Amino acid sequence: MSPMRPARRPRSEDFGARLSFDRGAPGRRAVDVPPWDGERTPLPDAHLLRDEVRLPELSQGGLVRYYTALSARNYGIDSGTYPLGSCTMKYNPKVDDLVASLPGFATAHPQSPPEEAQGTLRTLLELRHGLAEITGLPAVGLAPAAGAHGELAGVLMITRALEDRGELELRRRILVPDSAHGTNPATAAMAGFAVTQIPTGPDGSLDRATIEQELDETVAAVMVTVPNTLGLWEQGIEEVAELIREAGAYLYGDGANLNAIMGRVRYGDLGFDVVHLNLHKSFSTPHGGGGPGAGPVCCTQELAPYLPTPVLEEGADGLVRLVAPERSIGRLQQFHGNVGVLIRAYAYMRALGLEGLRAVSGQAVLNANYLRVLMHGHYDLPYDRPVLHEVVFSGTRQRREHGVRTYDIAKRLIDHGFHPPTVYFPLIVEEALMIEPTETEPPEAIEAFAEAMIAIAEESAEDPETLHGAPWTAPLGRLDEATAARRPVLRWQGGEDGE
Amino acid sequence: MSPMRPARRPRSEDFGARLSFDRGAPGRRAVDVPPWDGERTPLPDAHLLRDEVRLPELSQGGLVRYYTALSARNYGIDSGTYPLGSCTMKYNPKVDDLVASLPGFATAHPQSPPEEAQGTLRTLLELRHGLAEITGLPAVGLAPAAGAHGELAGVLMITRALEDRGELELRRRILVPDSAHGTNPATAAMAGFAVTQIPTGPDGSLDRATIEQELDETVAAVMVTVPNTLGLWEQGIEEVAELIREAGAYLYGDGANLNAIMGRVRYGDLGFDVVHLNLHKSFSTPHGGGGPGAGPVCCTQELAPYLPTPVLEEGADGLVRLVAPERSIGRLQQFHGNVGVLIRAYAYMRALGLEGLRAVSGQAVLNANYLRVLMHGHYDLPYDRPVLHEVVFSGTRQRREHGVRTYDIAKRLIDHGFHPPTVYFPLIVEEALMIEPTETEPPEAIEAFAEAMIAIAEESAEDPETLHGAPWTAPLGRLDEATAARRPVLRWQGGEDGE
Amino acid sequence: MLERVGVEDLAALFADLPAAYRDPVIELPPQLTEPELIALLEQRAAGNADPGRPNFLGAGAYRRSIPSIAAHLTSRSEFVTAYTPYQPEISQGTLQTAFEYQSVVCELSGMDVSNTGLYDVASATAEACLLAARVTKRNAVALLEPIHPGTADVVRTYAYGAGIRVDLVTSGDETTGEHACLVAQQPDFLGAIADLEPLAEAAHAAGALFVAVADPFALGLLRAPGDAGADIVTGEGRDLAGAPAYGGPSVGLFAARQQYLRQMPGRIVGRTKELEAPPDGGEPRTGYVLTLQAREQFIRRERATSNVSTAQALIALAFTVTVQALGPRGLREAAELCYQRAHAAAARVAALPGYEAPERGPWFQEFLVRGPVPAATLSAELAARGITAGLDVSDRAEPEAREALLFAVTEATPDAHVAALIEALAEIGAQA
Amino acid sequence: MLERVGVEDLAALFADLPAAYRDPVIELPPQLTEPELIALLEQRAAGNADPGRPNFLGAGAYRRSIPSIAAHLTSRSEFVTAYTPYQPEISQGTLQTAFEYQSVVCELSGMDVSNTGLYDVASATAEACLLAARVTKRNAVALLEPIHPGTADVVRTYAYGAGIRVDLVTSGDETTGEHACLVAQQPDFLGAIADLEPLAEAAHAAGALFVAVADPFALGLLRAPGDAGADIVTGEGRDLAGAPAYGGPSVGLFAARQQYLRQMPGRIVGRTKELEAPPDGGEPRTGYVLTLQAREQFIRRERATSNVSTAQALIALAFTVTVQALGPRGLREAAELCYQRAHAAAARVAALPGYEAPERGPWFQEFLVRGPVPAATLSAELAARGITAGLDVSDRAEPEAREALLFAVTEATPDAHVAALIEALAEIGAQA
Ligand SMILES: Cc1ncc(COP(=O)(O)O)c(C=O)c1O
Ligand SMILES: Cc1ncc(COP(=O)(O)O)c(C=O)c1O
Repeated sequence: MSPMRPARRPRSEDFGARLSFDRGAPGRRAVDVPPWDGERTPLPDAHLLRDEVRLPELSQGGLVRYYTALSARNYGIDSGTYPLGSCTMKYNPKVDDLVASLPGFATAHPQSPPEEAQGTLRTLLELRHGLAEITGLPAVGLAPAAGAHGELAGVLMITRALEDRGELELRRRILVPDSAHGTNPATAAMAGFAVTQIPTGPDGSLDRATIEQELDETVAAVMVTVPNTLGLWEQGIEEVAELIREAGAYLYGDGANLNAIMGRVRYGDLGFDVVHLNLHKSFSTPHGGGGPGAGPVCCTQELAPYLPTPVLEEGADGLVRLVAPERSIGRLQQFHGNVGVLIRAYAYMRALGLEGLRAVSGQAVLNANYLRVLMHGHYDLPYDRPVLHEVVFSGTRQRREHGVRTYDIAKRLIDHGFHPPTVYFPLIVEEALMIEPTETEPPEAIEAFAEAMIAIAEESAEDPETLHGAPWTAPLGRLDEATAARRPVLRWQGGEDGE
Repeated sequence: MSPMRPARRPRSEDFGARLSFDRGAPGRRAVDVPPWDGERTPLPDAHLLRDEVRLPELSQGGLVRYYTALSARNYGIDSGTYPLGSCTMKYNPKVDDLVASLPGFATAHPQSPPEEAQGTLRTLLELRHGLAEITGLPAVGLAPAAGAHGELAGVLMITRALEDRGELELRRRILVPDSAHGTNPATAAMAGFAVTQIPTGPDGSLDRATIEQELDETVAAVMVTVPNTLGLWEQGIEEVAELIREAGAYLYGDGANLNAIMGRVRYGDLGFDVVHLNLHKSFSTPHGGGGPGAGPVCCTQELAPYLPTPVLEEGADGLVRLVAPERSIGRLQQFHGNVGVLIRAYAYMRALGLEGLRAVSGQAVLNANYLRVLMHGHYDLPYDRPVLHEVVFSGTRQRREHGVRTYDIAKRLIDHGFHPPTVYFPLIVEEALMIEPTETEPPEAIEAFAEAMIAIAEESAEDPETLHGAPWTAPLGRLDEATAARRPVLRWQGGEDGE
Repeated sequence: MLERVGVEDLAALFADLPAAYRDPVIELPPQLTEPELIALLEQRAAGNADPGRPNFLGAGAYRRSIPSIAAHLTSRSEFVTAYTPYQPEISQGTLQTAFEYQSVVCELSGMDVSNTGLYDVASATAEACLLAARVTKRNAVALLEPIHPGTADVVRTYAYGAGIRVDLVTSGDETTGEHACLVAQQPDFLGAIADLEPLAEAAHAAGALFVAVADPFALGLLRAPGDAGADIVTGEGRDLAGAPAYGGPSVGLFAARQQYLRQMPGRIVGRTKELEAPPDGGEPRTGYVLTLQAREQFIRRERATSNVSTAQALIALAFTVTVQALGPRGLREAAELCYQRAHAAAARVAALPGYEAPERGPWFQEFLVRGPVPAATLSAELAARGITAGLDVSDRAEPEAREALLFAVTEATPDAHVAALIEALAEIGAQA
Repeated sequence: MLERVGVEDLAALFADLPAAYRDPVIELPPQLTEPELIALLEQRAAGNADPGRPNFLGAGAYRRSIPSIAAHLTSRSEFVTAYTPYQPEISQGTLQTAFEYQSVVCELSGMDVSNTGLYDVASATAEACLLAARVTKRNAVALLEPIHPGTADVVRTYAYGAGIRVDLVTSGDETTGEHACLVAQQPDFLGAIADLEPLAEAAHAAGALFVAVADPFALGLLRAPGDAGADIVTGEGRDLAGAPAYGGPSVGLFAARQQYLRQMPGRIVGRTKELEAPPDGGEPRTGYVLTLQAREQFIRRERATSNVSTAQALIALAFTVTVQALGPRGLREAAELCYQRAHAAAARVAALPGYEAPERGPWFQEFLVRGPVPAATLSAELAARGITAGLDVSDRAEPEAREALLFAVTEATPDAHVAALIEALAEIGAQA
């Protein structure tokens, strides 16, 4: 019967063609609004008021079915292995969500007097202590909403410090490795600096010679990612730090990859001046399909006066308060940061303790290396050495020999039940496959992933067509991204009906 | 490419073959237990203690992925139309779950003194008032955990009443229509009565002649479902009630189908002595894949003294208490009933009010009739008349002409994206398709369902093979139920490994 | 729609209803919008005791530490909003989780087979008595004291309908040839750990079945009743599923020896295979189905083993997730922690001048407390101090229960609550 | 695994780390098990104000009635545990909901295009200023008072890096040829409803863009800024997503006219089709993808329109569900209810002897209160009575703000709280 069966599958609905706006029917409602039985105050003048607003009209059941069906068209860490390099997609303990949503935390008003928010403030204070201990940097600002926001904070702090030193006019350059995440140069530019790219040496670390020659009195800072985006330790970073200090510049650390070294080495000890962390990666707060996150900045005493507003201060009266550092770069958000995320991160830190955090980095690194050896030989490994949190393979061989691109390999992984790794980053590795299993993937999952990758390597030799057309089993096939960009359709524009 | 594509679908995992017991690995844990740092009391004598217990060992992430994947292999009312006849699968407002889980309700201990449970007790008291109003029966017992439990309560109440009348030895029979739900005769038997079946007349109501001739001094009660399982009103039930009273027997009402008549007619007014309700149907508490539910019994003042323990009583001091009716049949549960479900039902009742409840029955009946006319002519309709909450078609034509059974039609509906209706019940309709859309399905869903049924009627003529083999698109194909019963495997028996 | 249906208004659809009784006057409170509803029920919930109030009640419901994932997974709407799994191809979630439940219950109880759960422990125990009566063709059952009065009462209710006599006995040796079964609770109603083996022997010697009513949490530590000779094991799963919610919903565990399988009440899930290989090739895959339905009401009708239909599937799921999250070591550790904390608390109470904690042999999580004042007074004095005392059992026959309250302390009872109790007791003692 | 990796212990994997700094001493509190963790954080949460305490703070965060389905749907783990949707074939849930969000934001704001959301309203407004500077090639911006000080401060922070001057102006006419944009808040920081059209005209007359910072909830009632001539609309979505959580996470709405599309910061989702027809035949199906990525940091690097990467997707989803659950009529009704309740409360306050509620024209949900005692005293007196007063704005320049507190009353402020406030104010007034 098999051959006939596809015919027996009724045409699958074009689910994406109908938005909530195209469902339901006029007059339907998901919730009612309480009536106003008091005296009616006349509304403001008509020219201040709006005409009809176009929004979907669905019953509650209709709306719930629509979004529930949408959720089924998503893949999360609870669905399976999600080895996005640089993104540290680890399992998120559910208890963290639970405690963050306790009514006492959830209903706290951001303008509350400190007496009415001590529970939150003390929790943040202890998180701050923990982050200072873990990074070896004494001062911490919790305001940044994400990693890039933390980068902006850090670079602006350096800017203001240079201003106070009277060297801001002179120091207009920031050195950024060619392996850096895009947010690094983008941030430098947002802060008004020129970006000079530093090449990566054959050992996967910064090319020392270039640094030495570029390091002059026009350099404001060097932004380094440790461990770097190749999953490798930045060799001799502590000496580089020394050079930078001598040159009168600052060493900025991108700490998004903290997961590999938690509890094993500290940025402060190595000579970093300021570092941002991605708590939504290393500290396991769920990523939510693109946030919210939290990107605290940790820095030296020298830079502490420049931290973004607010910072925490414990008064003699035992009350924790929010204050503005004297030379603060100012606020980064209207209020105090992504507090809900910070509480999750605190819960995560308390559940693990030092022991646990060291176990995390240990297992994360072990898993990455286990994957490295399992896949070894089947894909090119440009930097063929033990790695830390992630390993970056290259699809060049598959491309050269079989015309199969990393893009195809990624799509084929979907058919094998996995979320693909990060691809085409870092830019210095062609056809890059950047794989970060994280510590929460069990050995059998890493083995299954490696087997899938090996099977795909074989498929790329035997049946490249299958890879070019993949995925075959996803809710949708490959999408036309070119047309999407050429003729952008970015919002509902009115359409048919029926819930 | 199409023909090749199935080959491109990697072999799908036999998910069901590996239970949680077969996943994970020794030493993994999903949660830790706090250490005991106090003084250790010696454990009881070894012969009182157990040896190892065999349970799965999974990381928290592993366990969460396993059960999340399982949930994706389920179909609920939030997934789509679920027209199970007699089961009233309507959308469940989420707010009902929210309020039932408020800590004050959730943490109340069943042995609490009344002073510490007034919030719950007053809520139950008001629910009781509402149910008495809706059924027109003044006394209500909330203890039964489900419909069948309510039936047992009702029949035992009748038993005790007869005992007090000294007629229990004499009245050993209960009359039950041949269209009754299986729980009715089963309940009568559990209470020690003999069951006499009453045939259904051509109009879909009880055969009056048979009743009149069977009604004698050996009859304890007549159990009638109103509206009945054909979705029809029981013609002349009020006269039958009169006959039953004259015969000295009791009229028991199965109120599981209340949804059709809420706010429009009341059991008490019609002469019923005792009725059970299915709050998990009519009052929209979610069914949970097979409970929990709640099956309150409502009865006349005459039967009130026999209600199951406990019932609610409001004291002169304004306190609501749980008490035992003087001639109570006793307890049905160790404690006070499925309180969490009762609170949901209360919330549902309050959200709707009388207006809303009448709108529910109105729309439920309109929807069932809409479906009836849409499907009319495509399937046999043994009782071809306007219906109330549900309509019972028959697949006899398809079976006779094309050798397609109702079973096949049901399975094919799955391919069309719907949960099948109830099949082969009521027993008096051969190849029965018992369809209850409920009030929460929008017109377009009812139309889509009818179209699918009509398409299937055509398929059964053109391509019966497709129906015999259906479903083709579900997580699994048809299962071997015969072997399951012949060689029962009812528990994990040890197996392979790997999370 | 009205038009298509051929009526001009909704009323016309109800024409069959007797006109005399149609559209009666019904008094219900007015509709509430969602915000109003939430406000009302928050206010109601606040009418119960503060969830933070120290509470030492047990007597059938115990405070447990429930892993957060239990609520998380159980709230998946695919589980919550499904009906009983009549269509296995799209109900594997409910079916496979039920199979997990059956497996867990068998492991804990030491039994061969389990159903998917009944209403609660008491109704499950009543069903066990009915089963025993069916297979032994006897019409009396013996319940061993101390047994939960609620359980005994429910057994009487079911027995009344079935015409079965219920005898309360104080020793297994009182089991006679008239008895279909001997029922014993583990731990018993006053908290003591029973030695089940001699009881099983006594029952079997009389040709009766032995039914153990066991706390599944305690079975993390205590001998599996199956090993001790039980023929049927019932129990309450609610405490491991979530908060007590004033006593329900619950889930009644019901497991038995293989030979009673076809006499069991309730749903049973079995493992099987697809009838055909899947479209994409390969072997037929594994699936789960409701099985042995010939026992059930909807097929057997008046000859069914029970009338049960809807039970407590969602609570059974939460119970399963909790037990599996704890795992073999976690469950043992949690039970031991409960035992240690309860004994430490009891020792502190007994050390207070004027107080004693009379023991009836080894016990698990509940202990009797007799104070310098009558039980009722002690309870009232504690209430006045914002503490809910253990259950007053001073009306019971057991000598140890004289003027005693039954206190429960578990792994989840906060230290601060125990400290508050000790302080209050000392204060009351000093004033007595 | 260690063996397979070829090391004999974990330490060996960290050999690259400089020995001198390896394994430092780190002081962290000990590990907590889940029950201990929950107990600790419940205690912490209790260290905040009781959630039931009457609280009249607004000033950027407002209490809203959130439909229960918002939390229900947003907690689906497929949404919660996904990353930014880099693989559209298995990320349609995140992508299509983001497209719904963009559509809702465009409808509310009257703009042509929206991104998927930025960090919060203030950072979104700062990005708007940077965009304006880029397209006008000017390096000053004008912020119209009264504007939220937090918003102004964040604009300054971003402007500092970009070398942009920030002028606070008190009238639209102060916009000059130096200004890249005029930024006005709706309703303004002191609660008044601004007439945006003349402001837009003033800005455009000066060749500047007009940026409206609008409360999306108020837009259920108030004119869409797009109709009034706004070029960019920013706003805060947090209040319609859920509880304030001490101010974050939030979501910054950012919508603009079509011509600024390629200058927009942040992610944008576009609608497209499959490249090929599906295996089972039929037309290529509709899908959603991240688009116009050439603007973004990971491609453009130092020439990107912004450095933003991770934003606030999950909050944007909750915002979308709330707005869609309310629907067109519900949103209007809720906004009107808010307006009515706020005005009724203000009238009751103003009617109290010794109190006035100075108005600055029509207003929405926030009103100024001046009492018989200084603002600080009034606030303290209310606090002493268990009520959290409105924000003290007595230090502001606006004459109406002199010795005034800024009270917020919304559709979700319980009547009982307003009653308690009136009573307390009367009492304080009587004692003054
Ligand atoms: C190495 C690195 N740096 C910076 C970032 C930016 O962090 P975020 O996305 O939280 O802004 C990321 C992640 O995107 C990253 O992987
Ligand atoms: C008509 C009828 N009566 C009785 C019952 C039994 O109710 P429950 O399943 O709650 O025991 C049902 C549903 O199963 C029913 O549909």
